[in-house]
Amino acid sequence: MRISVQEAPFDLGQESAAFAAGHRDMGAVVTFTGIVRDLPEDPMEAMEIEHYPGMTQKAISQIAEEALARFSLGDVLVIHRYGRLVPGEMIMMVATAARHRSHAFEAASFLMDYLKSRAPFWKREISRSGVEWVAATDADEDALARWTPRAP
Amino acid sequence: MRISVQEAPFDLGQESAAFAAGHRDMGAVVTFTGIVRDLPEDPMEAMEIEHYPGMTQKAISQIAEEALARFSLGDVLVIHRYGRLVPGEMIMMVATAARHRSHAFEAASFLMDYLKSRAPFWKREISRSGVEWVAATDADEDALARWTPRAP
Amino acid sequence: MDVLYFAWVRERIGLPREKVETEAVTVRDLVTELRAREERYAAAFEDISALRVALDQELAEFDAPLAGVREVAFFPPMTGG
Amino acid sequence: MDVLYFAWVRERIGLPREKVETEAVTVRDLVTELRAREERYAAAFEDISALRVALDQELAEFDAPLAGVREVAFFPPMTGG
Repeated sequence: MRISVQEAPFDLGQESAAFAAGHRDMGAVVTFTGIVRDLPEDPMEAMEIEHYPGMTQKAISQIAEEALARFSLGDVLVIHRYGRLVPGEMIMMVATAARHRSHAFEAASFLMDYLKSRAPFWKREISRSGVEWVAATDADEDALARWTPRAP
Repeated sequence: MRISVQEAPFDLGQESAAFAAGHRDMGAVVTFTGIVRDLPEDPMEAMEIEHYPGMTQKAISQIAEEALARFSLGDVLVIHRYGRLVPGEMIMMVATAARHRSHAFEAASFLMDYLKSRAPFWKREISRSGVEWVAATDADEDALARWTPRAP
Repeated sequence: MDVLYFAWVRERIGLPREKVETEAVTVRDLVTELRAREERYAAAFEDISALRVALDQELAEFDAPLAGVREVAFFPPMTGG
Repeated sequence: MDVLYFAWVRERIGLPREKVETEAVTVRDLVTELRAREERYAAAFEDISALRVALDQELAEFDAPLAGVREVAFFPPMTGG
């Protein structure tokens, strides 16, 4: 399990290849990458991501541990950036390795749902007309409802 | 949409990075990679993948077109190898780009379920004790049942 | 018409493809003809529920008509991905 | 105890963290005290349902007790990923 909270960009290609190569005993590797959308009509000039330094690493580790406990996984990788990002830049990635594809898919989806609403990051969009905090959506909160509590 | 049926290895890192970089207008990129498991206790020496050359490209294209029609996707990539592979080698990958993560995840999962049971590939495992065709499982067939027909 | 065999169907029959002259109306009729040929065909087509068929490179049912079809392929359930 | 503010809570209050001396029993009591301080606190804590709280860097409920807590953080719902 590797968790990295960092300001610097990461190399998706290198990270994906290294993660998969490190898990030759697993048949399935899933990655998710979140990107600052670069839309021609979009007035957004940059995205700024604030986080809670003392809590971020710990919160993500808890989410990753929960994924390892829920699914049959070989490993988990989470990289999440903070600071100023321009459109087209990668915000974050997760990778999961499992013997069976359904576990790798579900675990990656689980990680994303929890990172979205339970990891202490806050995004704001900077455009010529001003600065606006990205609002959490009901859909993001609802996504967590899929993951019913595990049986004890 | 790019479909490649090839004997040569592919570079997961390069393919993932190029695919994501080519879709800066999409917020979410999911990849799945299938790997020949490399287990110390496994007597398998190699996996041989046979396919139906005249049909393979066409069948995968139809599956990819169906994914594009069902989900809100920016793009789809499928690479699938055939021939002789040794443990640890990558068999295939898919990548999906979408504005919303749920579409990218679902489309990648859909592609995998259909590639598994509807693309004309047949795997056999070669070990010291002999050669055995990999059997399709009920679970693979059942996985297709999740994808109910689209409303007309 | 061209008849193609893949995976263990190919192995049991002992060849990857052959030309077949037939008046069979459906795939099922063709299977009945082939099965009657020789033991190796009977072995390959023993359990039709374990087989899949493609007509001109599209998956089809065993009840599908053969009229106009140029290429028939028989194989076990696919194991891609 | 240290009280931290993030995102628009930080902006409304105008500072990222401060020391607070309090006898508040629960988070909710602390919010009531802060709200009474100044207009900018009242604005930040206007709608508690739009806020989240962490006690010693763990998410908590507004009814949670503050006994033994060294760090309280207030922020809007997270938008990671």
